Amino acid sequence: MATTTKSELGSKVEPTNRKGRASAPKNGRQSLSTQSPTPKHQELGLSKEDLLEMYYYMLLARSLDERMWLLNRQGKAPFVISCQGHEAIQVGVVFALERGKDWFLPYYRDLAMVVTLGMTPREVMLQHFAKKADPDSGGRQMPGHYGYKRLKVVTGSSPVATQLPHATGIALASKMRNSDEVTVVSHGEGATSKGDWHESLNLAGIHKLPVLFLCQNNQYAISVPVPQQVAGESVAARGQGYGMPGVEVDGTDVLAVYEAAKEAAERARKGEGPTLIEAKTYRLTAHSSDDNDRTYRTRDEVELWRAKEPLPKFRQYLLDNGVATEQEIADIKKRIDAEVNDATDWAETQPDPDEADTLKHVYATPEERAQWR
Amino acid sequence: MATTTKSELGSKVEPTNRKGRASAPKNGRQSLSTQSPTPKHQELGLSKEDLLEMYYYMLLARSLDERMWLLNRQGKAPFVISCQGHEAIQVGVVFALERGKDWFLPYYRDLAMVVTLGMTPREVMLQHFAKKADPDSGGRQMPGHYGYKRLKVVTGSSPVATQLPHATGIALASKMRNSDEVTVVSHGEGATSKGDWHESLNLAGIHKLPVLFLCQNNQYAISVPVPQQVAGESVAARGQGYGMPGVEVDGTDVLAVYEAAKEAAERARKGEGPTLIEAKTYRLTAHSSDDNDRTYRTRDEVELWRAKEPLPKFRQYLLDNGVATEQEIADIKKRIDAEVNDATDWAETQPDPDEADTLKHVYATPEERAQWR
Amino acid sequence: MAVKTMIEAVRDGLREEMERDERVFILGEDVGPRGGVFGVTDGFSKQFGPLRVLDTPLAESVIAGASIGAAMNGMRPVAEMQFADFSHPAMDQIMNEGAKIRYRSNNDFNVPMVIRMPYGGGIHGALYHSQSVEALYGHIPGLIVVIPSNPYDAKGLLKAAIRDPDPVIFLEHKGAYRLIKGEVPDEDYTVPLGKAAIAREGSDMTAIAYGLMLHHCLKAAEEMAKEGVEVEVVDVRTISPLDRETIIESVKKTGKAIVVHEDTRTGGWGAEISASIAEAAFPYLDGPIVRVTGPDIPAMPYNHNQEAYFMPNPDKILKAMKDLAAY
Amino acid sequence: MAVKTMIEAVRDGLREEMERDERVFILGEDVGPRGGVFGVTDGFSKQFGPLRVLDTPLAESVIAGASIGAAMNGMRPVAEMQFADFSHPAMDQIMNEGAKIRYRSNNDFNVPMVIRMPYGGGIHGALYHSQSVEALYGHIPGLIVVIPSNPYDAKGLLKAAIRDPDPVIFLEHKGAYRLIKGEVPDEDYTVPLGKAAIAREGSDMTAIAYGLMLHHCLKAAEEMAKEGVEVEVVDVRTISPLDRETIIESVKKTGKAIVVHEDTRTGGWGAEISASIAEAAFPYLDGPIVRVTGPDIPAMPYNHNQEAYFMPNPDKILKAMKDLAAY
Ligand SMILES: Cc1ncc(C[n+]2csc(CCOP(=O)(O)OP(=O)(O)O)c2C)c(N)n1
Ligand SMILES: Cc1ncc(C[n+]2csc(CCOP(=O)(O)OP(=O)(O)O)c2C)c(N)n1
Ligand SMILES: [Mg+2]
Ligand SMILES: [Mg+2]
Repeated sequence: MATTTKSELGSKVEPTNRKGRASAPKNGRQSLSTQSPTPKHQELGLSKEDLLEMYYYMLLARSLDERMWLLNRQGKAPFVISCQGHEAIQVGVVFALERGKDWFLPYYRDLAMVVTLGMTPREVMLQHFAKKADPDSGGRQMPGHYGYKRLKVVTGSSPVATQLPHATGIALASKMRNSDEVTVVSHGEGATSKGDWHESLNLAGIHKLPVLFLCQNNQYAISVPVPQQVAGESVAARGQGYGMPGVEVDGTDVLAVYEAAKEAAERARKGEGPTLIEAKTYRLTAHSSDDNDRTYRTRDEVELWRAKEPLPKFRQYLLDNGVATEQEIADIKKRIDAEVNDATDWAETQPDPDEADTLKHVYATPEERAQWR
Repeated sequence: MATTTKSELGSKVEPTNRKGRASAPKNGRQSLSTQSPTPKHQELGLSKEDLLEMYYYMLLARSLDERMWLLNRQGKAPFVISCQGHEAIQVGVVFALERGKDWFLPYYRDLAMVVTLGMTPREVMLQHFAKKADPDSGGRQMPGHYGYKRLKVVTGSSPVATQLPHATGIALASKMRNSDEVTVVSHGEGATSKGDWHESLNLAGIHKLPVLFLCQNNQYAISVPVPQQVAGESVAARGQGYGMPGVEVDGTDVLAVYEAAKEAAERARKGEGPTLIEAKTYRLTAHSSDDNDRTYRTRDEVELWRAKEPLPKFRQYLLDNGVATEQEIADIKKRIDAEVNDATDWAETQPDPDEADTLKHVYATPEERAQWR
Repeated sequence: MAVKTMIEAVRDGLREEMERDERVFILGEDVGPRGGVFGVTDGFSKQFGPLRVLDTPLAESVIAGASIGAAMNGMRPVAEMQFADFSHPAMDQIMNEGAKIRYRSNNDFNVPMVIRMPYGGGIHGALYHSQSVEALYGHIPGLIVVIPSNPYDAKGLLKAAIRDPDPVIFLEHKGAYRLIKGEVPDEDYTVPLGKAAIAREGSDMTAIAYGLMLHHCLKAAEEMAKEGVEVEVVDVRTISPLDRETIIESVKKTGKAIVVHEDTRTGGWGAEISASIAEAAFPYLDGPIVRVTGPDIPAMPYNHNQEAYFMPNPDKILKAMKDLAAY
Repeated sequence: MAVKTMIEAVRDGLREEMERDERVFILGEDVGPRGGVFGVTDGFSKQFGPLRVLDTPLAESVIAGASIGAAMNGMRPVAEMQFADFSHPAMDQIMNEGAKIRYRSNNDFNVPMVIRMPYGGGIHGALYHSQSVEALYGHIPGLIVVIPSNPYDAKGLLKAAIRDPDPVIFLEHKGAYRLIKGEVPDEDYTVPLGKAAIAREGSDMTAIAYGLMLHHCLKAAEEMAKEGVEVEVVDVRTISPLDRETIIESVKKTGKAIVVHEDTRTGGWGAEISASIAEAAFPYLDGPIVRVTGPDIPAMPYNHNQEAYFMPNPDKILKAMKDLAAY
């Protein structure tokens, strides 16, 4: 359906096979802030290139996100929903899995996840502007409703937690075919209140399905804070009730998330079943461009959390551990700014979907039906 | 709607106020089978009369249940669903609460619960024959779908676990009115797989609502055994994930159930929140008269469990501890046989609902609406 | 009398009912300090406290189910589904429980509950923030389904719904929230459930609609008047139980009927209205019963071109009216 | 050719498709060793193993949702809802997910899934084991909804459904399971989705029905024939997308239409059929479009008198046919 050619869409990230890598040490859970004799990333078997790539995607997602807000305020796009504050979680998880092999069911905050999986800046802007060539839905769904078949990113909707049963079914199919592909399904802590969340974890637990349940706990569901959302101590604490590990991890620490996700992916691949990861962070923006968060949280609270946010923290780690120089980091920023500008200018001029196409793809056409096997 | 007069329906059990009673010792969890210096029931502050009443209701429910099967086989009633094996749980719980004050949301196995709450044998047979005077639904619902306003037994349906959100809402109303009434909601272990189960425990946990979630785990959901139904070790183990105690208790031991329910009721009344009780027993009959359990479980397994079933166990306790003589127990049986015969013969001759009434009570009538406040 | 928007009328109605009856309380997602995502309960949390304006977990089934329970225990819950598109997880509680409790208990229990749902599109809400759900709920006996088209009715019907002993699904068109203004009396009043209204008198054709579409019909009717065709416009107001009498009376008078709704066509509420006419007014009909509706696609797209393509509007309605008049 | 019951035809169809395509698997409650509560999958667990005949937890939403996921990952799930009455908790997954995935992904993803649901009453199932749900699912674009009326169609339509790239809701009338018998060929065949059938030819009146009601219509039609009125009986077979062409053709020929279904009347599928006729065949109509349906009550009661009172039957249909013929 895309009318835009691949080259136009910019360079793809080629699937990286990380199978060779040493698995994470069981002891590790230490955060970027604490210093250690051997730097954390070496313990985890991550190279300098890996780390720079991680930083690149975190900053790319942040920059695209900021640009989308700008375009929204300029009246060029009716809606934006943000990944700001979630970048470390999303990038860390993708690096722990196998791009091109594993399945991903993101939710609307997972911009950093999908760009790390290979959605290009131009494609991101196509979906933001709801253009014909938008690879997610051809402009049919709101921004942030990802779905990219080639990247094994499964189409998602707006109703919260509906992707969890799909992930469970995808993993069930993997098990039936004895495939060692893993399915990552992502959601917020508000989604844990839904019946679909429970029914999915129970089914995955019973059949030891290869699923990574990724809860990105940013402390709010729109305006509702965790104490009014989640009974009990935590989301992670519910894992054992479904016969799976419930792992709590600092969601502002990309390496800590990578490590936890790596362990979960290995468990899943070995047929040892699902893992529930609760990655804790903070939603740095309002819920969406339709929200006004001043009605329910103070600026002080927001500022407090800005200080702990993932990007500066990782940047500092790269410098402290001699992974990157100020110059290298500045170069990454420059490269990203150029990519974001290019993507914006280019996508804005792309065609809208045709009115008449509104009626298409409700059912398979007779031709599609005839070819279906 | 009942055309039958109260006296005809037989003697009511008057609400018993147990507030005065000493609360159960925290240490106690011992089963009827083990002997103790002071008999268990005295520790629990239960009198001889209480125990005989308990035994009476357990045996009454069992006898009514057996009679319903007989009538079904005779072609006099199209359907029967059983409480056999669950009597100790249901009677133990009711005795731990306040009849006439607390709310009960039973499920279709809760015959012993509703008779202990005051539904008479004649009324039980009216619902079994779907007669006009059936206090549950006037013959509209299948047998086992209880609902008796005067007894604070809330109308239930067939879809599993739908009563849990209702119980949560009833308890929310109690909290809003600062009433110290407690709500008991009963269900099987299969019901724990439903989204409604999760959403209800979460809401009750967040607001510390006065609910007793009673899971009667009889090891099967029709044909599906627990390992394919419940991920993790147990249902009780999920309690803490909702910030409430999860208590596992021997469901064939009426005093152990009474003790657990008593503690839960006291917690709830004190505003300390809900409790999840998992009472373990075994379904002694097929799922219902429409089921054939030989397709999925062996007779040996069933026989094994018959040996552990609640009635003989409690009978033995009464004898061992000098609570009742063989003669007293025989008298109870005689009295029950007479009541069941009377109820059957009487109810069978009662009128069916009128055809024309089929259209009634979809909405309030204009008169009912005018009187509504 | 003061001129209010739809959203102000709904807010006033809710507040007045909560002040009038302490059994009335609100529950839903973000209804508390946030005041609801559309601001309907703005300021309520302060005025009535967090328990009477309860921010629930993100769980529609228990929002509906707990409302049913609270209603059976003496309260008057007014639940909010943040968007009608998100009410599907609650359909079991609404359709199988709330709707059936009076009947199945042989009149012993009843459920005095209101569930408010913002519905409808044209607001860049895409597939999951634009749906119309009246046909799904309207099909369920035991439910009362209401759609007001103006501020006066919105407030009066909401008050009637809250004071009614049976469960009411109260649908508010998001596109009408701020767009539609009208006079609303200051004193207490109700608008009876189950009664349609004649929004415009006419002798040549009957147009039947509700919600935002009612206004599109009125616009088209004014255009038709310029060509000498007087269209009577019926505002259904209560989807179910449907006021067939008012509709049939009008069609008997005009001989022609056009039904308009935003929901997708097949099995939409226009089907019931059309079938009721075909059954009861056949000898009076001078032409086919026409439906102007959204197309049979899953829901309206986000892209503005495609969203506009989906939505019925005065032009599309006018064209259908002209064809029918010419029949 | 051998004479089979409906239930045997469904069982044979399922088994043959599982033998033909290893991607086909069954999931649901008690479908394993128990063989389903109606015995449809009797012996399947032994033949295909526990993973391909998966006993799920008691959780309809994830049964539907996991089927959607498995379908997107190359499998061909055939889910069973134990009773149609229990499919409501899955309505979000079925209506908002399964039905909308092809559309919302702009044709990148599709959901080759079948969900079987025993439906209908007259079996002492009371309010929650007797419901008809075709109008609820039929209203949702993106879903294909099928109701076979005889063993030949049951097997052929089920095979077509399993081989179809889009989600199919396959409704089987419980009262017809053992009651309705018919010849079924031994060799592989399919019956096309989306095509109605003429079950009986006639020139004076068109009766439109499906499922068990089709047989009641045929009985009534035979009675009418004795009085010289030849009723053409249309078997809808696919509820949605609806084969309007076959229905309209017949009504144009006969000039009179009667629609029969067991579901409650208001907003039932008869409304859509009637409205489609009123729209497209108006000039050919010689009388009102009549509906014979279940009454507008929540669902049929358990007591046999009241259950019988609810159910449409040949006598009720015959009376309506006579009145229409006399019009
Ligand atoms: C079923 C459903 N109910 C309500 C909504 C409206 N809504 C959209 S996002 C959201 C909050 C989700 O919170 P959380 O799961 O914590 O994710 P976050 O936005 O915080 O990342 C709500 C209530 C929805 N999309 N779906
Ligand atoms: C939502 C729903 N799905 C399926 C059924 C069919 N059904 C009735 S009882 C039952 C098993 C319930 O098992 P459990 O909760 O353990 O209770 P038990 O019968 O064992 O006491 C099933 C599947 C139903 N009534 N409701
Ligand atoms: Mg959140
Ligand atoms: Mg059980």
